[in-house]
Amino acid sequence: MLTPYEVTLDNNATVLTVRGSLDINTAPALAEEIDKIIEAKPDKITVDLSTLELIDSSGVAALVKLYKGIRSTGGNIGFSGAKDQPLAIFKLLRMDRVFDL
Amino acid sequence: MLTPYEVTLDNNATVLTVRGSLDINTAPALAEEIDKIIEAKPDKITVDLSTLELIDSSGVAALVKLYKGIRSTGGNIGFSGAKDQPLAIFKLLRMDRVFDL
Amino acid sequence: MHEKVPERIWLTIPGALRYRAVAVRVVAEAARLVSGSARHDEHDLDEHDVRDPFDTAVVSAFMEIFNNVAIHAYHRDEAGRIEITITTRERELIIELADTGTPFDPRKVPELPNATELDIAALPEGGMGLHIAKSMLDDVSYQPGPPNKWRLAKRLPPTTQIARS
Amino acid sequence: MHEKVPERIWLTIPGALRYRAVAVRVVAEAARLVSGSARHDEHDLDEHDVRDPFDTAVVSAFMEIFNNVAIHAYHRDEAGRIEITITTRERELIIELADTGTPFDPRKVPELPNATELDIAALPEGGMGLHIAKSMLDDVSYQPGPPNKWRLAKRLPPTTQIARS
Ligand SMILES: Nc1ncnc2c1ncn2[C@@H]1O[C@H](COP(=O)(O)OP(=O)(O)O)[C@@H](O)[C@H]1O
Ligand SMILES: Nc1ncnc2c1ncn2[C@@H]1O[C@H](COP(=O)(O)OP(=O)(O)O)[C@@H](O)[C@H]1O
Repeated sequence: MLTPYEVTLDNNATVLTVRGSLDINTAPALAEEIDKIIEAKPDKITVDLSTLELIDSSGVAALVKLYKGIRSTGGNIGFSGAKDQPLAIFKLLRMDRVFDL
Repeated sequence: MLTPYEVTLDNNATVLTVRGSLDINTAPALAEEIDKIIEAKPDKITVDLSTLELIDSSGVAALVKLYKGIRSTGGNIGFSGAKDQPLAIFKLLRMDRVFDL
Repeated sequence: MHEKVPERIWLTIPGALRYRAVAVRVVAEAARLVSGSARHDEHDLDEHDVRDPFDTAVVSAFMEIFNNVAIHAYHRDEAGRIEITITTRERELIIELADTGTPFDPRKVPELPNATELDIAALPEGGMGLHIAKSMLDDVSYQPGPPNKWRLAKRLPPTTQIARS
Repeated sequence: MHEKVPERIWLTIPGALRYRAVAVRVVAEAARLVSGSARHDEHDLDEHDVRDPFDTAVVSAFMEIFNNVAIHAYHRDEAGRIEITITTRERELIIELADTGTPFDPRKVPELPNATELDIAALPEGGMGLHIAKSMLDDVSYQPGPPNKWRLAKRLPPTTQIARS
């Protein structure tokens, strides 16, 4: 199974790249990674959604959890690159403004 | 519908690029193009199969027709780049040797 | 253009999340047959897959309803089946699902709170599925059973050009 | 590893070439469930789709058999249906097709001549379909009807590792 995400460090900023389909089948693996990221309390994290092709409500829940976790420790989180079906879902849920998409 | 082929001229050699799926649904369009190519009696033609992902017997028939048509007028024809499922089909039909793949 | 005779696809699969990809592929292709974005390219149900807004809406809604049946009606036990009937018309797609799992009363499901820019805590981490499905489609109805029956319908907006003849 | 209970997918579609993509997608996904190359990625039934030799063989054979039913049994008239039953076992995939079109006698179909390097004229431009299907699978059988019934079977070779648990 294709790993749906990748965590990299880019100039001291954590970058989480989410790929392919983030859904009920793939979100649990990402949720584990998200717990680790939140625990590390990064100052700044960017979530790259430019290669995310499909998302369902489980995937959205995982991203919301990350957003809340980072913000609750005073960190900065930015989302970038959402398009097509994922962007339509974020807009529908009015998360495009919160996520600053 | 995605065009399954493209004809280009590269240093005086005709290049036919066949993309995606060459099958019962897409082969008829290519067959028309093949008739035109054969009529033009090119000295040399290269068929680029590197972006061909799927082929069925209708697709193979179209390529055989092209091969025979070019050879019957003394022209040169080369195939390149076949992989995965199409390569498996050419091998099964023992056309990998004829087509020099 | 004459009204096309409705055509049907019947698909029955185990009510397990593992099989969702099978169903989503069929639904996506059926959506493309209606929206005219079909490419007859079996290899290419891919990243470019659900770009058309009609296809996007249908696939998004269907994924949520399927998840719910596998999780809430069948409690992830993978024992039951899901029967899916897809009807494609000239400008409309209808998807019916039937399952023999636990029924529920949709009126008792709380509404999703509205997320606002500054109210981070209000961002939902669940309960979005039915909202997504209802918002994306023209019609979502549920009839408790067994069998429990879902009916999802989406029409092409009048402005959309039909690409195929 | 314990033997998995066989699971079934039933798919009924119009016997038209336009619907082949729907069936191929389901068959490809079922093949992946057996071969272990499934990725649970609905977006990604794409160019990387049929790389696994098992999936390649199954999809190649199925396309030919489906074409033949739509063309030879149903004469491209798109009026009939094709019922497809897919059984996935731990290491085997069985695809059954039923149609109500014109039956035929496979023994009367001439064998495909062997293409040799220098004999260009002998390269076939037709009659390759059944040869491809038989060569790619472990078992191809046909029972004239109506309904006419095809049974296609492919087993995983013993050396292939199963990727999923
Ligand atoms: N098919 C179903 N069968 C039984 N209960 C369901 C079904 N679909 C939804 N529900 C109920 O409705 C609630 C809301 O569903 P949904 O909006 O999809 O959010 P979520 O699944 O995240 O809870 C579920 O928690 C469940 O109690
Ligand atoms: N499902 C079918 N129903 C009726 N006739 C068939 C069927 N499949 C194959 N045939 C017959 O067998 C012949 C060989 O089929 P095939 O090897 O697929 O090559 P082709 O379809 O190119 O002729 C066909 O021409 C047709 O006469």
